[in-house]
Amino acid sequence: MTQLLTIGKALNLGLRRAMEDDAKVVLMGEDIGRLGGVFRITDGLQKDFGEDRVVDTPLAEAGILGTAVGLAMRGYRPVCEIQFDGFVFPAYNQIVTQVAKIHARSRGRLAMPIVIRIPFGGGIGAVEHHSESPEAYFAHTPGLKVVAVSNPVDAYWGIQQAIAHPDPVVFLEPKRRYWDKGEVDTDATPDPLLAARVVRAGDDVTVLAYGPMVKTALQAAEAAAEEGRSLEVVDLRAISPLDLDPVVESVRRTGRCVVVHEAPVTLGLGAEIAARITESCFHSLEAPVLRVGGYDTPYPPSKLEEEYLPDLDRVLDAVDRAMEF
Amino acid sequence: MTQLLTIGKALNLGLRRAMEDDAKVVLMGEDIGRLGGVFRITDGLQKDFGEDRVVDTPLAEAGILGTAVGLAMRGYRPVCEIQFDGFVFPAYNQIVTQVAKIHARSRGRLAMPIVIRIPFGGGIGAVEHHSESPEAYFAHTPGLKVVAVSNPVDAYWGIQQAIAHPDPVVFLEPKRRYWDKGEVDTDATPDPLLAARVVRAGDDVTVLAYGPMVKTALQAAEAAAEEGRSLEVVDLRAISPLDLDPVVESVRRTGRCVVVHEAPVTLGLGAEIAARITESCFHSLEAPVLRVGGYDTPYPPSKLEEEYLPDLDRVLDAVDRAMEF
Amino acid sequence: MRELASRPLSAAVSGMTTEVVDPVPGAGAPHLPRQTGLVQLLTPEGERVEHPDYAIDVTAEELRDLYRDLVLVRRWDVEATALQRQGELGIWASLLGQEAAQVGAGRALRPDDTAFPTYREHGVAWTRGVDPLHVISLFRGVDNGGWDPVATGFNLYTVVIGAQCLHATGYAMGLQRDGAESAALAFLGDGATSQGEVNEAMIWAASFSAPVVFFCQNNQYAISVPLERQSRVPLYQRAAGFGFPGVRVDGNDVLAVLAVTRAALAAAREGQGPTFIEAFTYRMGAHTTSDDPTRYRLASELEEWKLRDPIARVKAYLSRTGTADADFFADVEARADELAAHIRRGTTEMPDPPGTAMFDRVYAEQTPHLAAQQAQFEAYQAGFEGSHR
Amino acid sequence: MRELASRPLSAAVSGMTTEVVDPVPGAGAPHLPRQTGLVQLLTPEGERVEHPDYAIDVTAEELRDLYRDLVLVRRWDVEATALQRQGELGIWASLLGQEAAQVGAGRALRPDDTAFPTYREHGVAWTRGVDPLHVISLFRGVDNGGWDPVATGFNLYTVVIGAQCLHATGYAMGLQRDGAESAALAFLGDGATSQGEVNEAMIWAASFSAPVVFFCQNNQYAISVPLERQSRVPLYQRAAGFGFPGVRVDGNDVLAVLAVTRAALAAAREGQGPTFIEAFTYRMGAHTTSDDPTRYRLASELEEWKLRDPIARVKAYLSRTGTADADFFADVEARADELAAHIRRGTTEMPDPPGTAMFDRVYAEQTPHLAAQQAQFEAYQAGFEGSHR
Ligand SMILES: Cc1ncc(C[n+]2csc(CCOP(=O)(O)OP(=O)(O)O)c2C)c(N)n1
Ligand SMILES: Cc1ncc(C[n+]2csc(CCOP(=O)(O)OP(=O)(O)O)c2C)c(N)n1
Ligand SMILES: [Mg+2]
Ligand SMILES: [Mg+2]
Repeated sequence: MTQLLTIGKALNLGLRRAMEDDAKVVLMGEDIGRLGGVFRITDGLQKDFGEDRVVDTPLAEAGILGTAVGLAMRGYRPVCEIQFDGFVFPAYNQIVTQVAKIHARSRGRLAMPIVIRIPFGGGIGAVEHHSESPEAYFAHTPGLKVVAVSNPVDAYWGIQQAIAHPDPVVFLEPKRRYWDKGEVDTDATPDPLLAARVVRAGDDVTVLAYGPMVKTALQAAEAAAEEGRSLEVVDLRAISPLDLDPVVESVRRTGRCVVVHEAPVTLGLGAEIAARITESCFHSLEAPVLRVGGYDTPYPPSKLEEEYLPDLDRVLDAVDRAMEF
Repeated sequence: MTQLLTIGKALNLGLRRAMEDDAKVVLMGEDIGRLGGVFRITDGLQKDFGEDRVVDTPLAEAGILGTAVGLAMRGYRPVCEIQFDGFVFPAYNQIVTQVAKIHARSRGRLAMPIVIRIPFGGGIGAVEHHSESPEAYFAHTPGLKVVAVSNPVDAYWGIQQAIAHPDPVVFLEPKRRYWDKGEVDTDATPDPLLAARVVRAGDDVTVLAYGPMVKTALQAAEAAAEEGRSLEVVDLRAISPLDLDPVVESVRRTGRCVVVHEAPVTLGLGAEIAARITESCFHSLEAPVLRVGGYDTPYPPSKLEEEYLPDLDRVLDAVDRAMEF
Repeated sequence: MRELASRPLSAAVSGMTTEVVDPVPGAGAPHLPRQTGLVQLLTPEGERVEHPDYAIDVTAEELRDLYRDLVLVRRWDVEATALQRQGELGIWASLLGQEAAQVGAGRALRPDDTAFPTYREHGVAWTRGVDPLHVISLFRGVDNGGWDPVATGFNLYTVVIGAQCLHATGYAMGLQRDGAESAALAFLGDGATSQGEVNEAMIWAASFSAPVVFFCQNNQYAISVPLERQSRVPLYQRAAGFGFPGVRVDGNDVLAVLAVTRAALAAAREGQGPTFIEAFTYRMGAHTTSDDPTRYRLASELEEWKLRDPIARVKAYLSRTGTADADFFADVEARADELAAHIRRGTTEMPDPPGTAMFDRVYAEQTPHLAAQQAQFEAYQAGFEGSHR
Repeated sequence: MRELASRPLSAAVSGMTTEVVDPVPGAGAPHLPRQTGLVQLLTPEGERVEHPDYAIDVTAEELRDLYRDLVLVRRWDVEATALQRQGELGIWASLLGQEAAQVGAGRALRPDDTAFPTYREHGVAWTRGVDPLHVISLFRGVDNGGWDPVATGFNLYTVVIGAQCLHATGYAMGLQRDGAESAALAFLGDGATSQGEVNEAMIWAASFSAPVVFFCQNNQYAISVPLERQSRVPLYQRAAGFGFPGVRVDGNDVLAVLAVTRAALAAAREGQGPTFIEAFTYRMGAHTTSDDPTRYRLASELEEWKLRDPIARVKAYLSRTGTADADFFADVEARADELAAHIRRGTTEMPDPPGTAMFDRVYAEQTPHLAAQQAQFEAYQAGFEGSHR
């Protein structure tokens, strides 16, 4: 069956289906129950599944992740909502020293099928700490998996796949795209969770993006096409581990690559991708891999976020620079 | 006056001198007072400066950093010791959301001259969480500065410079080299805190390292020289912001670059450096920038750490690969 | 579904047996006298009542000043909410219903004390002389903290729940080292009491006997989550477990809040260590303008709390006792209108910051790396000169 | 310099007025009866005393078993310390002096309960049937947790202070959802009580009435830092602030610990929610083999505590009452020798793990990325085949 869904609603339906499929799935988070979450992603779920499966937690992110570890040890599959990206840090110790390491520490005896849902990124005119892009902090941490969705189809399937996945998954939701709509076939066979996907074919430059920036990259490709320039756009989807096979294939063809993300450029995902792609495609590259990202400043007050965030023009600017190199 | 000092003792003397120079310097940490710290870096300081300036804190890293913020607001210069690298994460929220942002948040009205001392890295045969290399987590965070010392001279001067520095500094100490000795001229004029330094000149390959890996890189250069290969070794010293000018100069000459660190390769400092150097030296590079680092696994039990950590041979292996590219 | 209506609200405000919990003898600082009820000095009906331990002597003028504060602060809040609705602010966190808690606490401070607010303490900001437009500029997205925290003794807003409690404690440790006879006042919400860092702050404050007072506005909700999820026992009791006194005050009674906070601050300044104050109050509006409280609480709850309005009771008292006359009330209204106009005009005329502002002040001195990024940014922006951007 | 000698140690153990702190009526679970002193059932001199609330009925055989546990656990510890000195272990965290607290707590568990240890609970490991060599393999650096936490009901050691308290609480929330009549037992030290996460665990446990018992071994020190830095009031009082009972027990009295922990676990299983137990004890050795306690405490302190040795008092009781004879004691000694030999042989013969082990089990299924790294690693290692490596 095909439905026109926003990303937010697709997540809601995906969560619902995951909960129906597996009674061990427990949602935890601040305000996710009666309120349905500040973005309403869990709307109606507590009403239907009860307070034991959709848990309004105390206001403590370490508590959310730490008790999720214990629930996982008891055979549950906790799905933790972090209300905003900037509030994941109180839970950082549990995530980095426990969630990420327990499978290895126990030599595989203890599974950690925990999903950490984080609405991430900027562009919604919010106050401080509500627009962060913390993905690199997690991607640098062995033991975690990190994915970012960019559209309703991946939202619907991705959340279910993340929940069914045996390892801990940091699941990044592009909050400013929550209201973007798309057709979702709820009977289809989804793409694998951890695979990149070419979302637009092209020949001149390979543009990589994930989460909210996929739309931006596609807009840039559209605009470039009008000027006769052909961009290949790859939605990375998997941030850790990266799936660079289709990227390498693409860059070997185009010889040029631009990576786009909202996170600060320094040590953002673009750094890793540039290093890896340069190593894999050294003899094919006509230009260095160029990075378009947030500046190396704290996320600015919202009146400045349009200047801070990569947009279509900044992507095209990098494309120009890659072409001229 | 010149003295033969271990890195540990040089830090101890540097701290002492900083405390003598500025009555606002306050040391805080677990076991740093009467015990003098588990590595004795603060040995004797509480006895001489009293309990108000060398504070044995409750066992809570967020507390250490959070109260340090308050002390800084009151005009103090807190120097926080994190007992081991793996225990900085409970303080991560304070570091990333407060320490790093308050100067910008207050438009410069509130200074945050906080030093976060972290004995980091492996190689001491310790149990879990005592051998981590968390520098990339901090270097990806705008608002922080990050340095790593590799020798007694930089330890002695660097800790004083970091304390006198107006911004927050994550000060990484190479714990397995604490007992390495060197001559320190305590009357000399030190190099700037945030500058890279060429520690061995060479022509064939530029090898970059910081902290404990500088010694390893120098050993590799020594061994390579015997085989007639000339490595230029740069001690990066400043990890954030990076000082890449001397590196660019060097790589333009050698055409080859290898970066070494203990942290996992993925999104380690090598990623950023590879991306930046490739952009700056694209037309000079004979080979991609190669990275030698920890594997993308949790730090292993100590019986395996020799295999996990980059050593002379792994550096030489990368040098070979760079030469053969 | 949990029964909202069963919540014993009235009992909570009037009948509940609340006592200062004394720590064990010799430990901590049992400076606040034992009491036998929620501290209240002015009833919801505007009756002045006495409390054996919290006598307060306020002149007629002080009372009128407090009333004026309350009214102006509410007016500011109402105006800001309206401005948000009109698209002038990104968001607004209303203090509606919490005016007495904030004005009472703020007026208890001495000039050399320092307040560490959350994001809702506009009433305290007012008492510290912060220009409302500086607070509004944050919610408009112009900056992340527009006032001078040092000059005002009012620290910047802290959005990460609870982080400021450790800052206040550390600042208080600094006061100790300076031999200053001042105190730090940390604000927090009921929800914040669950954060590890907040509990660490109390542990540190106790351990170092730091001159800090924790002022918790228990407004019954953390966004949608009712107090019961955070604690099954009254919050003020938390303090005893850490070894210092906790006290519960009627947060809608400006006099009681003033008296209790003054006493706690005085004790802190005198070296008696921390106190935890639970100001029992109610968030009469939404959590923020983005929130819809009808999804999680019944309208009847709000109706009940309206009967305990923090401003009405002062007005009733002033009127009935003849402490203020019609002219006074008219004057206050006029000033409120002026303030509203000032806020409205100031907001709509507030200029956007220049794009380069984000590169400023990241560090004490701009790094070469950031200077290069700024130069790139400027060159890039210049490329659009004359175009639609 | 603070005066070490002035610490009222004896008062702490015998005379201190310690009570279960009742939370306010109706909230939490005041299931543990009120008492008027440190719970003790066996005095340091080996006298059996009664406690009105913690009667315990132990058979002669059970008593002898407990004694055997205590002796074997101590012998294990002594042997491991020796092995570390000889370079066979990287480090060892000695439990010397805490045997009764650990054996008492461990023996209070039912098979279907689960323990969440720190890094020092070798005595609890013993009661759960964990092979000492599996614990030793961690300190030798062979792995980070060598036993099966599910099969043994003994979770892996957790080195990050306090993190396991939240795990235990979450696990207990799972037990609730399963309708299991079992409980979780979280171990923590006195220092750990200052970590935010530990306090969050108590807040969660209270909020959800989770079947978890927090067992705090107050051994007076967090490495070098004495208890006073963490709390100015007795630790068991912390619980009341969160709304559940706290109780202090003589941690060197295996019977009292057994009785109190049994009661708390029973209450948890029956749905009465959490309890906090402070086992008042002393770390007779160094923090770990890397530590030098002479830098921060006086020898006389240790001498005082030796008089309260947890094993001596059981032996005195067994001997004096004729519950055990010379043969029994000889047999225990023989078993201890056997155990020591087993540990020594097993340790020195323990093989190193293969280098590839670090690529295993990072994820449930190895990722292509890690497989590639492992392949590189293997190829690289193969290059040294036959060489010195
Ligand atoms: C660490 C953190 N987690 C989550 C949030 C999102 N958030 C903002 S306000 C709030 C509720 C706060 O409740 P309370 O402490 O009672 O204060 P109140 O808003 O009622 O004044 C939450 C969950 C946050 N700001 N910081
Ligand atoms: C988060 C964290 N910070 C610091 C340490 C280093 N450390 C290891 S044990 C210890 C003291 C623990 O004291 P306590 O909780 O009393 O337990 P004990 O060792 O006395 O059994 C410290 C500071 C750690 N393991 N984890
Ligand atoms: Mg609230
Ligand atoms: Mg201890």
